[in-house]
Amino acid sequence: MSILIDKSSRVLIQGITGSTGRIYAERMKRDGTPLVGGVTPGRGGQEVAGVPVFDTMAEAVAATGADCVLSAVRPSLALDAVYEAVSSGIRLMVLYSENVPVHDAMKMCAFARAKGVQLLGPNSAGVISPGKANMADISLERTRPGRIGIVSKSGTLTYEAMDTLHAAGLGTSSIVCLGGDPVVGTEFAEVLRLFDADPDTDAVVLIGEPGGGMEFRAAEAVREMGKPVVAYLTGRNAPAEKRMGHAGAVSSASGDTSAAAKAQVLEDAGARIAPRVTQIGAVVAGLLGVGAA
Amino acid sequence: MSILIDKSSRVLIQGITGSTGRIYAERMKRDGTPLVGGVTPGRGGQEVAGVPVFDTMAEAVAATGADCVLSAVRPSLALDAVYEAVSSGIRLMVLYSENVPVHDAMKMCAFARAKGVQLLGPNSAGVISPGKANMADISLERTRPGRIGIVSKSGTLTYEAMDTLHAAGLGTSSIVCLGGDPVVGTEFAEVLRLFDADPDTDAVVLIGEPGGGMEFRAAEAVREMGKPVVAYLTGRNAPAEKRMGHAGAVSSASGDTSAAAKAQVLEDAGARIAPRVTQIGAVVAGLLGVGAA
Amino acid sequence: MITLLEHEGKSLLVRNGFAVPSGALWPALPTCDYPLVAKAQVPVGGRGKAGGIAMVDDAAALETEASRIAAMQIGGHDVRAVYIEERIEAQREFYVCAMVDRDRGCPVLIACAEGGVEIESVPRERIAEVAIDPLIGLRGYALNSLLRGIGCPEDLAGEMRKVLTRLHDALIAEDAEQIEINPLILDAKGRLIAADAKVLLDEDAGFRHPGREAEVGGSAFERSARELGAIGIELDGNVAAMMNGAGMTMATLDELTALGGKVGPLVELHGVMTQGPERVAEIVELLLAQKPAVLFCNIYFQFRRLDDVAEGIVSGLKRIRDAGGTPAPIVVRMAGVKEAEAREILGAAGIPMTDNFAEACDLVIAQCNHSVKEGV
Amino acid sequence: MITLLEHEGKSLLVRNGFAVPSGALWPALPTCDYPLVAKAQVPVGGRGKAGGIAMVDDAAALETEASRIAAMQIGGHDVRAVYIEERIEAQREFYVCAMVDRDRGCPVLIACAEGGVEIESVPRERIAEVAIDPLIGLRGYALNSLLRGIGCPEDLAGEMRKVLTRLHDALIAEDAEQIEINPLILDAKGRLIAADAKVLLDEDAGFRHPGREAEVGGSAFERSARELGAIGIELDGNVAAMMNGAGMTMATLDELTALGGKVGPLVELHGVMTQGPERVAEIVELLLAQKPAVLFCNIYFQFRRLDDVAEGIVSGLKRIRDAGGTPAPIVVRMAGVKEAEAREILGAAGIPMTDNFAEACDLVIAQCNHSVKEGV
Repeated sequence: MSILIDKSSRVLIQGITGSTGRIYAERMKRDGTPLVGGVTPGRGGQEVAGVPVFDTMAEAVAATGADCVLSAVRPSLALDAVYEAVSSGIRLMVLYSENVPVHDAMKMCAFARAKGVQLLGPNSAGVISPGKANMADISLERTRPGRIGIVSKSGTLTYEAMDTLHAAGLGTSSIVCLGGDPVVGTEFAEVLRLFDADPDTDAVVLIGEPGGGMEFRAAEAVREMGKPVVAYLTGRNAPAEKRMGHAGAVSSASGDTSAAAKAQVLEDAGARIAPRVTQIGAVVAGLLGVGAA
Repeated sequence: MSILIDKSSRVLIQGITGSTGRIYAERMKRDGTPLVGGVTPGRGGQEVAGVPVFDTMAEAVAATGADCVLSAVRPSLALDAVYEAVSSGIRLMVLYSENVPVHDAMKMCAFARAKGVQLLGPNSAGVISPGKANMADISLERTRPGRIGIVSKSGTLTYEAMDTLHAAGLGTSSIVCLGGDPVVGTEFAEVLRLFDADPDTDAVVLIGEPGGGMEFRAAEAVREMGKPVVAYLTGRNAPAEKRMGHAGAVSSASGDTSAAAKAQVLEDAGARIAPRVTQIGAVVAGLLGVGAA
Repeated sequence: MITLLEHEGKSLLVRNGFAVPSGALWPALPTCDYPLVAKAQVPVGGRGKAGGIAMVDDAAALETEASRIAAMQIGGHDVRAVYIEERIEAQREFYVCAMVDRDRGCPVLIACAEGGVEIESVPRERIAEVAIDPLIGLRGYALNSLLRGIGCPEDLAGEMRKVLTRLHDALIAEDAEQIEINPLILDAKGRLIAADAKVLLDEDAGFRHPGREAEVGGSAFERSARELGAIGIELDGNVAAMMNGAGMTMATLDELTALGGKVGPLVELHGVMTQGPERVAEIVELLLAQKPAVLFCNIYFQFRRLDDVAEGIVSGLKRIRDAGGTPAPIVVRMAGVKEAEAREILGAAGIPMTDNFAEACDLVIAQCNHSVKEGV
Repeated sequence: MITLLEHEGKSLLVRNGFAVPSGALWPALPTCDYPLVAKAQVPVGGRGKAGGIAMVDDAAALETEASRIAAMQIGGHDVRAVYIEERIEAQREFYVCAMVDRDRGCPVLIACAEGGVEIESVPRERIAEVAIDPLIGLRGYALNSLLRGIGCPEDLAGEMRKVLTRLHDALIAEDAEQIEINPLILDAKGRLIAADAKVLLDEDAGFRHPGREAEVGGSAFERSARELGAIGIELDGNVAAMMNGAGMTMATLDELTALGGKVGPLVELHGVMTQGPERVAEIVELLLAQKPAVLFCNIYFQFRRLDDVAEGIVSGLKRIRDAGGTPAPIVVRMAGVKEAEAREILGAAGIPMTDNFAEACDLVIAQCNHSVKEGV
């Protein structure tokens, strides 16, 4: 098993005829990801990487039975892309696009949540279940199938975490990147609960950062979980988060949202803290009593 | 048991200081319905029928832990009433108001669905679980607790159906009125599935009418149900439904939506048809092999 | 539901940003030159086939045709007015429509490259349709899908997008059930012009649109019922009936029909109960004025009060007698709130009452057969 | 994020329907009479305490004060302009603000009956706040709740409702992160006037707002990085570093700090990789121009190509040497796409490369210690 995607997923790429879309399509085909089609308005009937291109998400879903979509459209089209994808009946969406306006992000996240669609992003590096399906900005050849889940705000640090797990003799069940933007569609807590219910995941690595309250809500999930969680918080030495003028201080999300404060709350909830990114694998291995710790 | 509401529900009345609101409040208190408060903006701090009045739904929910609300506001306020109630975190809403504009109905139903709130109405006679809780336009003294569920588009025919069940020696577990308007928040199919899962319901009476496609979707639910369904379709002799000009004919909901056509589809799906409203109780009793059939 | 006449619909379109041909209500004339067209203003379709539309090339023809059309009746409706309009040469004709899909619970936009004909005659696969989620409104991707669906040429796409957006926005802004433009014509200058307008408005949204009032349609009986706050349905039967609730009204019709009765006219009390017993009396008078063989009152209240209805019935019958009339026999079935009080009021006036629907129907049929035999 | 100056913020308010005092940028003057007020235009708060606001009652005082303010520096910023404004007597002062709550993922409206003071100094329970669901927008019940929350008097409710509605609508229409009005004053005529404006705009929404461009703030180094399409962070250290991704940038800072290193300046490549190797070369030049003890390149690409980065590094170093400079030692850690190609390119230029983050950090620290010992 794994979470969110696997061999039975049916994947579309929105914007498949664009340069990023084509790279993803070729890679998915090469990696054995169940890519079933793509969407670019006005390009219906063409083919990319051997899969059909459709004009609309609705047509693509009807013709292919797709349930997942990776979207690589330009930021000005991202809101419409999410609205269209969510309305088409898919179950999971990765929005790879970055520099999406925050008002658009708020709207798309609210709509996806309203319709019960799991939206990763905007600015998400995606999700991969190694050896099964890859909807991520992560090369299959750099992954190793295994029993550790990763959920992360940062794409690049996910690569680092994977490498440290591999070095410790461990591999991953699924890797989920929530997206680097402040407003994203999916929370740590939701993904933690999915991993907790996944029979093929033994432990979860959480990679958080300063700002916002998502890690605090994650701590509540950690408290209820049966599986161990190892948390790494980046930005311990980051210059203090820029505050949005005076009003920021009175809005509800105030309080200490530094990496150190978050690490403390997660530790209090029962998570093991990896003090440095390069030590994540060793901490997990130590915790599980396996591998080359 | 029962569905949607019972003794553990915590009920609010929106518009509790209005004339309809007060009548409902007094009746709920008299009937033993767990009424915990009411909402009228600007009347916070007052009392009606011995329960506190709050200015906003959010305050009322926070102070009382309410999970259900009956709304009796004027039609021009209905949309805001639903938005506010749905946003406050309640689980079930009865919108008693009638003559709600159809555009408002579409918006409120979409929003309630998006947030996972069960909205009965607009123009719903409500829901009652006899002997447990009463959020309906139905007098407790005219009900008899029992093991038959009723789900109906029509308030008045619900009373008739109850009486015929009582005459046949049967009573009801819960009675659910979807609302007489064309656009309502909850479908037959959803309520049928709830009754199917309710251990204290043995059979379900469905009261439908001409127009729309809700009864066809109900037939799909009937097909999957373990419990018997008795359907009565009113309007067999009604003058043909007024069509909305030419466009009505090309829109998706076309086809024969007469009472006879619906009865046929429901019968094909396994429902027993009660040919006349006065025979509903006898048909149910005959089907269950009980009572004075 | 409020049905606008063509010229009213076009005023609505104009205030929502659409282009329409110049026009005026005869005897006024539009400011443009001949050729013109004279069109009957009626709240039903089919006026073209009925001869309600005439091409007029000069003043003489206009007067002749307008006078002729003004005197017509179309689909049972007197022509209300004659609309004189600029005649525009169409390069192409489209069909566009925004409407409320009550079954799906959302607005839909419909478009077709074949306009100017009855849309029912166009094969379904040539009609493009999108449903609009009320949570997000009309979005670019939906517009694009419509444009592709009708094969809209590239140079017309911008204008067509504006027209469809206006159509959607007008549906919402006007609380309309439907705004249909057929044909939407492309003129020689490349403009898209609404050459007809079929607009249905939601009367429940009147509070947002000061001055919006439902025009009372239907037969004289139906209009009278409506003026009393009730819903009247004229059917060709001899059993008059008064019920509460649409479901009960239909069920009563079904029940009596199943027993061999011929039902009509009917009244569904609807908002009448907020107006007090005297309003009920007026309904009783109205029903009895239709000279039925029997009047059936079938009321079940669990919230409103039956004693109000009983008083109304007694008062209605008294009014008729006071005016020297002889009311038809009456069968009363009432159940619910203040049932005992209602029975007492009726009993004092010599009117029996039952609380049993089936029994009451049998009584109605028996009374009906008796009345007919007696030649009442 | 784009921070508007007060007078820019007020222009935005005016085009969104707000009333503001008459004002002009000195040496121009507003059309109203004295008394006036002269206000420093700086993108930071605290100008009042710093002496950046002066009441002026005549032309002589105005010239004196405006000249004085124009020459000031406030919170590290040169005063950009002096705004001369009508002085309005306030009956009451309110605080109102619309902002994006990034954590809850929705807009919020905040209001307080105590305006004109720092909102942080007001007890939390006196501040009214509502979160706005993006699916339904600002609704009447939310407005009512705000009005009650600040105890808005009945006769002001209509105006206050309009102000709050405009504030919300402007937040959306302008793609703003925040629009704060403090104080919102009630003048003698009962009008609500925005006496100050703190506006933050979302630069990612520039495509919807032609002409909107982020003003490049920060230090000279940070501005240069920004002009190259990267994000520069000036920190007081001697290890320059170039990373991809915000997470990686923070982690590299953490890792080196944990090993005792002093990090800064930093560059996060951000959008640079779409610009080709020569842009990377410019980043390398910029970082080395800060005279660090060592330059650390820590890049992990799984989508973009490392060979582009390698070429950029080689080119940047060559440029410095061609210009007669001596670049600081460089430690390169790269992993991912085209890793072998990158290693080859760097190797040909005599630059070693590792794919191991931890090992690279150790090298950086060692090199740093060595450089410092050598006095480089």
